[in-house]
Amino acid sequence: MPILTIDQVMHAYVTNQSAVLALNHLSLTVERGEFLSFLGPSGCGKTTLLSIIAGLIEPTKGRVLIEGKEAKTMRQTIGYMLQHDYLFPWKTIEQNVTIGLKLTGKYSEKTRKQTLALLHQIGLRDVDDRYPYELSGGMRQRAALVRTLATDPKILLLDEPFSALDYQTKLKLEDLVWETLKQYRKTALLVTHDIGEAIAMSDRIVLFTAKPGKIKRVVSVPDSLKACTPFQARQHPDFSPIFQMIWKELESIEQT
Amino acid sequence: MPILTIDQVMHAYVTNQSAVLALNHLSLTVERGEFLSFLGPSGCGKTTLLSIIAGLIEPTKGRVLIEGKEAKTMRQTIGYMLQHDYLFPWKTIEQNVTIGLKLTGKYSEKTRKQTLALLHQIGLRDVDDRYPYELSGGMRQRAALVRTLATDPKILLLDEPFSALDYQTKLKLEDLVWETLKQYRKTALLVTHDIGEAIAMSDRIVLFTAKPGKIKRVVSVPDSLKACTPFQARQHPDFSPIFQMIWKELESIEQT
Amino acid sequence: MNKHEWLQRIYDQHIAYEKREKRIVRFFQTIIVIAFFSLWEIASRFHWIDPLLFSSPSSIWHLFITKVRDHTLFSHTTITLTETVLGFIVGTIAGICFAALLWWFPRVSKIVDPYLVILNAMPKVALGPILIVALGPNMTSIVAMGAIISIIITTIVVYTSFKEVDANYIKVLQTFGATKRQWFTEAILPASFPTMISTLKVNVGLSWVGVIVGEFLVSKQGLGYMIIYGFQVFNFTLVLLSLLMIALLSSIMYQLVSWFEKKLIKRA
Amino acid sequence: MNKHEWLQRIYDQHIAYEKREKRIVRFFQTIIVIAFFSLWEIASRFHWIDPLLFSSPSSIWHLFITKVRDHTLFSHTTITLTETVLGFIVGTIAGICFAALLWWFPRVSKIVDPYLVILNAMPKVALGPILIVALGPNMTSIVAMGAIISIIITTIVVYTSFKEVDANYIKVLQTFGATKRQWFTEAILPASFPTMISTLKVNVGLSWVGVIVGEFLVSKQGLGYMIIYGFQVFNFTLVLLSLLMIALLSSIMYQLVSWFEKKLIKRA
Amino acid sequence: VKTLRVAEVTRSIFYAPQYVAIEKGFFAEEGLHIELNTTWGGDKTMTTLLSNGADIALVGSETSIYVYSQGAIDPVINFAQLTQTDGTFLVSREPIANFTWDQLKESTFLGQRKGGMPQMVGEYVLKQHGIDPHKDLNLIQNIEFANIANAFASGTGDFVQLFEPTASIFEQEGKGYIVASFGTESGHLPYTTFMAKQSFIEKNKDVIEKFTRALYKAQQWVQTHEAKEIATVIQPYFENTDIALIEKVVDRYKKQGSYATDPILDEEEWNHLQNIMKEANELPSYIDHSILVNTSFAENAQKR
Ligand SMILES: Nc1ncnc2c1ncn2[C@@H]1O[C@H](COP(=O)(O)OP(=O)(O)OP(=O)(O)O)[C@@H](O)[C@H]1O
Ligand SMILES: Nc1ncnc2c1ncn2[C@@H]1O[C@H](COP(=O)(O)OP(=O)(O)OP(=O)(O)O)[C@@H](O)[C@H]1O
Ligand SMILES: NCCS(=O)(=O)O
Ligand SMILES: [Mg+2]
Ligand SMILES: [Mg+2]
Repeated sequence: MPILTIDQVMHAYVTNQSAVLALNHLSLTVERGEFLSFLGPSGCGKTTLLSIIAGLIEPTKGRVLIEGKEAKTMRQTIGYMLQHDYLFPWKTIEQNVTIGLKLTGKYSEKTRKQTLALLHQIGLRDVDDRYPYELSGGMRQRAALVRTLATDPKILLLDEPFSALDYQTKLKLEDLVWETLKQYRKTALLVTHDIGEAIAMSDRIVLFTAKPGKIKRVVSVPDSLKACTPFQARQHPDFSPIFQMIWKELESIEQT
Repeated sequence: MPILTIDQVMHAYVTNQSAVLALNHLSLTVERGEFLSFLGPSGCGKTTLLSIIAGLIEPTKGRVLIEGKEAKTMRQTIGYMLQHDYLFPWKTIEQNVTIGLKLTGKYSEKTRKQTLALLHQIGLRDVDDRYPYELSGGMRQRAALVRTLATDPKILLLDEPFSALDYQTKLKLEDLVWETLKQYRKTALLVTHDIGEAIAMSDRIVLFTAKPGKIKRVVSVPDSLKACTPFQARQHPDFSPIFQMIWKELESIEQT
Repeated sequence: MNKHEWLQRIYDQHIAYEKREKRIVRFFQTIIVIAFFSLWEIASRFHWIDPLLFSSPSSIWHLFITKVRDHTLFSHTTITLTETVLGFIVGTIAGICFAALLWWFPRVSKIVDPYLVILNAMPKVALGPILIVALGPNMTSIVAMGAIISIIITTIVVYTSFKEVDANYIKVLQTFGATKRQWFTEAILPASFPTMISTLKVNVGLSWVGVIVGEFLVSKQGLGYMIIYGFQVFNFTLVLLSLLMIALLSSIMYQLVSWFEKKLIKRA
Repeated sequence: MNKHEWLQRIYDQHIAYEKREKRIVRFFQTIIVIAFFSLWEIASRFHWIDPLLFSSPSSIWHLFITKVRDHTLFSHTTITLTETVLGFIVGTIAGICFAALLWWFPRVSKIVDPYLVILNAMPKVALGPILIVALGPNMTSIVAMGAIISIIITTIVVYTSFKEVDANYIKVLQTFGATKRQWFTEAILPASFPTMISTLKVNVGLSWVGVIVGEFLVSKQGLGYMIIYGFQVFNFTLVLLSLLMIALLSSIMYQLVSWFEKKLIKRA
Repeated sequence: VKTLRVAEVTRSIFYAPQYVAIEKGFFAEEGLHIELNTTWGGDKTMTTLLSNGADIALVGSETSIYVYSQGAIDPVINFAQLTQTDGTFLVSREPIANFTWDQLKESTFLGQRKGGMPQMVGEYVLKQHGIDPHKDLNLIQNIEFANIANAFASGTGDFVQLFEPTASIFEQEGKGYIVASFGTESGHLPYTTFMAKQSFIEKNKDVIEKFTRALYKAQQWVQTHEAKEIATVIQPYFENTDIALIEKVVDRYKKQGSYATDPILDEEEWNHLQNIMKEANELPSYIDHSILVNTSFAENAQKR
């Protein structure tokens, strides 16, 4: 059974001025452990789709099933990471990364220790009692990752998690996230604008058309690239052709 | 005679707490028509250097000569473009792009026409009477480029002009800026964090050490890459080796 | 059913829902007004509250009609409105000018800083009597009271916003060799426009406070005068009518400024 | 000369310059105070101004000493301070509670919106007499005046900041299945903390205004009473002493809140 | 025509002769134009006069004593008296058939604010009747003038000291009952007087004389006319007040002789005022009649 089934999902945003279709007849299945990237023009509904999968908004039409059950009832199995870290500035790093545990009632000395261990493992040492403003952008995004992973979700939704970082930090974090997810065998959906990032990190890339979002094409990444870390993949000879192909595909989407 | 000579420049920022050295014994010469990129860790003094060249701040020690004259007296020959567009939100696009002409007293029907023509040529049509908030990030950055070029400066200083844009827009603008500068045979200094961008756009790349900024190494880009547009260069087989080399160089700078 | 029809139906549902919501809100708003005034009327009729002290909506209404007929309400209102608008304009403009001065001369700003703090913290209404001594028992004092109450806070807020203008706008101007005067007219002033407009909103309220307090002290006409005089002759209907007029007019002025703000700031 | 010595020298030059600058500023500040008070004294001595109306620094000083000796100044000040602090606390807390209520029940917020606008625009000082009727001629009325003047603006400002809390913080909490109550305690409330603290600064000033106006209306003690009594017996020295005390105390309270603000908000 | 700026302490039927003088054209006959400004409260009125905001002030004579004892360079001189008794009444919450002042003992008494003439006369009268205002009853003196009536109406106090027309309104509405007049108890004293700065008087002797003459005419007119006629004349100054009420109040003041019949402020009245102030511990120092009162204008006015 696929871990995630998106079945004929449509979503319309209704304001007092008009009703706008954001997602149009969208269907997709994702297998356990897969890493998918979503690429598409701005405003094509990628964030909307993630919110629906996370059970935060209800699709106007269609269903989203996680392990065969309604998404809304499965919130606990999902971790969501946003573009900016959205660490709570008034909480210490420890309080920030354990908030999920507390809210879901999973907080115990054991889970707390595990979470802090993960924090250290990911390269954040001696920051437990610091406040977010004392950390650099990259460190904050790492803490946000730990917060998301702390509740042990089965599916990770990553909404442009690297786009606010500078180039080198971003490349390094890509590797880190990729390795962490592989290690814990998580299923992940990544939204990005960076074609290179999509190719480097994922198993399949879903290309969206412009408003209303619809799947234009699903591109499978060659096994040769899948095997490498994102940084290596960017240097791999197979990288350039697939980059060119996706670039042209997106160009054609934007022109329509 | 080189168009720009930086001669043993040192700069210290003095606050009530301490004096911090931002630039340390920096020397460099740039020939007319050259395109240089500055790469280096955050806070190493790149923006400081540009401000000194633009004559906006006086170096604590050393001299900057433009065509052999003191930088402070040569402000008119320099165009400066910042990370964000800094278009004035209360002015229309036309008022924004012609403000330099008005302030330098070069405003006339002729220069106005020329500037608007450049605006159109660069892909901004029918926006003369729009306000900046009505434009997308990429369009705004283009307008900022036109504003900078309008006064016909000899040297262009570009301080991370693409870093706030999304990936695809950025690649497209790189090409556009590169072509425009080549066409008008401008000298340009580009600050960036993106190694790929530096390689793709420039003739030489200057690597800075961390605080205080000092030139670690100057890398010449192979002619094969110089000949291509930035987009093509990124796909070029010669790209990857030089990228790897610079990456390692920067890694080593950051570790020290 | 095609996509457009489907969207249209969703939209219609939404609009229907919104309409219902709006009706509910309007309903309760109306209920509150009606309940308030009728309870007041009934309580007054049945002497649950003292009609002498709390009057009643009907007597206020009758007085209102009488005073509209003989034009006296109009003249009192005009006086107070004039004073408020004048106080408001003087306070706002003077505050902005002071702010410009402080911006232009940073050393002056450093020097006067502690005095500004004191003047700002000082409850200006306490200065009323001094104003009478200084300016005499006339409209000037009242307008001055309306102005003085907003001048310091305007200075501080506008000056702060001048200082907070993104230095990069100045940097852009500097690269074109702009003078300090041009920094001000091309960047500082327009960039602070939104702040200035929102100070206006505060100033409207303050000017009303100043003028009413001023009219309490000296006046022969105006809504503040009507209150004081109403007390003197123990005519609370008059007092309450004045209070209602003040509430009405100050709300209208406030709404005008808000509307003005929305019109001007949409591009920020 | 090595790099460190060089930097040290630059630093020393800067510090020397800063010290000089600071001295100049202090100098002018002192000059202003001295000039102000001595001009006042001289003008009063030489009858350029009416010493009856404007008193003189020396008489104020003598009165101050007398009143400190017989402890009356202390008791008046304590009364006013107590009222102000109480009014301030009541107004602030009640305002925050109302804001929480409006946030929790969006429909209530829509319903009361126009009434809030009216109440906000209304010059609250005009309500003083109504308070006396409602609460009696005692300290409660004065504290209520101090509270009422800040309650509406606190409600509005805090509610606005509740609404402006970045929705993504809520999104983060939602992904962990948080309840609405948890949204409030975990995100809305702490995120609005800075706004609340800066409302405090405004409220300090407003409470002073409310209490002084309140003391004008009913009081047998307090700095506002000293002003009124001083006027009644034409002892302007007493009036000015009270005004100076008010200026001093309100500035101190304001500085306390500012200091508190700085301590708490540095992490934002 | 000479314009005179007059600041009156409050707008009250108690000052009926002043409005009569304006309305019946007595000032105009003397070639004077009166610009009347109400500066609510004795403090503000006197401040207005001192800061040259008015030429003439109508206010209680005690203010001139306060000002003088604070060391005024240019003292304020009383030159014409308008009212000669206190203007307040004792109002009780419950009707009392046979009132005696003893009944005030142990009660809560809502008096006027400290330092003002009504308060001092109030205390004096109580003492005259063997009552110690600070021991024998619960005295409330902390409420501002305009708010005393509503404090009583909203339930504070058993007795209250009120001006007109409030006292009559209370009686009409059954809120209270006038049981005594402080005016009849107080004896004659300069309760409200026209005054001006010495320097102004010296420079404008003729104007002051004309002013006093016009006032005297009005005082005589008030003496010789019915309350009803007086009420009709002064009604424009009391819009929103029922004419019947005005008439009633005028009548009450007229009957108890509150309106001075001539502008002369004699020495006896002056000393009586100072005694009352002294009793109330508000007299800074004793000031001689000759220093702060100038009766020559009033005397001249009477001669013609
Ligand atoms: N709350 C909302 N109300 C109304 N319209 C909305 C709302 N949220 C999103 N939309 C609209 O729905 C469309 C899809 O939005 P969405 O945020 O999902 O796009 P996206 O693909 O994530 O864009 P981006 O790449 O810029 O993040 C957009 O056109 C947007 O304007
Ligand atoms: N106005 C200033 N006052 C004090 N120190 C400053 C000032 N501007 C910059 N600095 C310090 O000088 C150093 C160099 O700053 P600069 O902005 O030139 O770096 P940069 O290389 O442009 O950094 P980035 O890549 O983050 O833009 C930094 O350590 C910075 O903290
Ligand atoms: N509401 C009046 C405020 S103040 O300016 O007097 O402090
Ligand atoms: Mg999105
Ligand atoms: Mg920089």
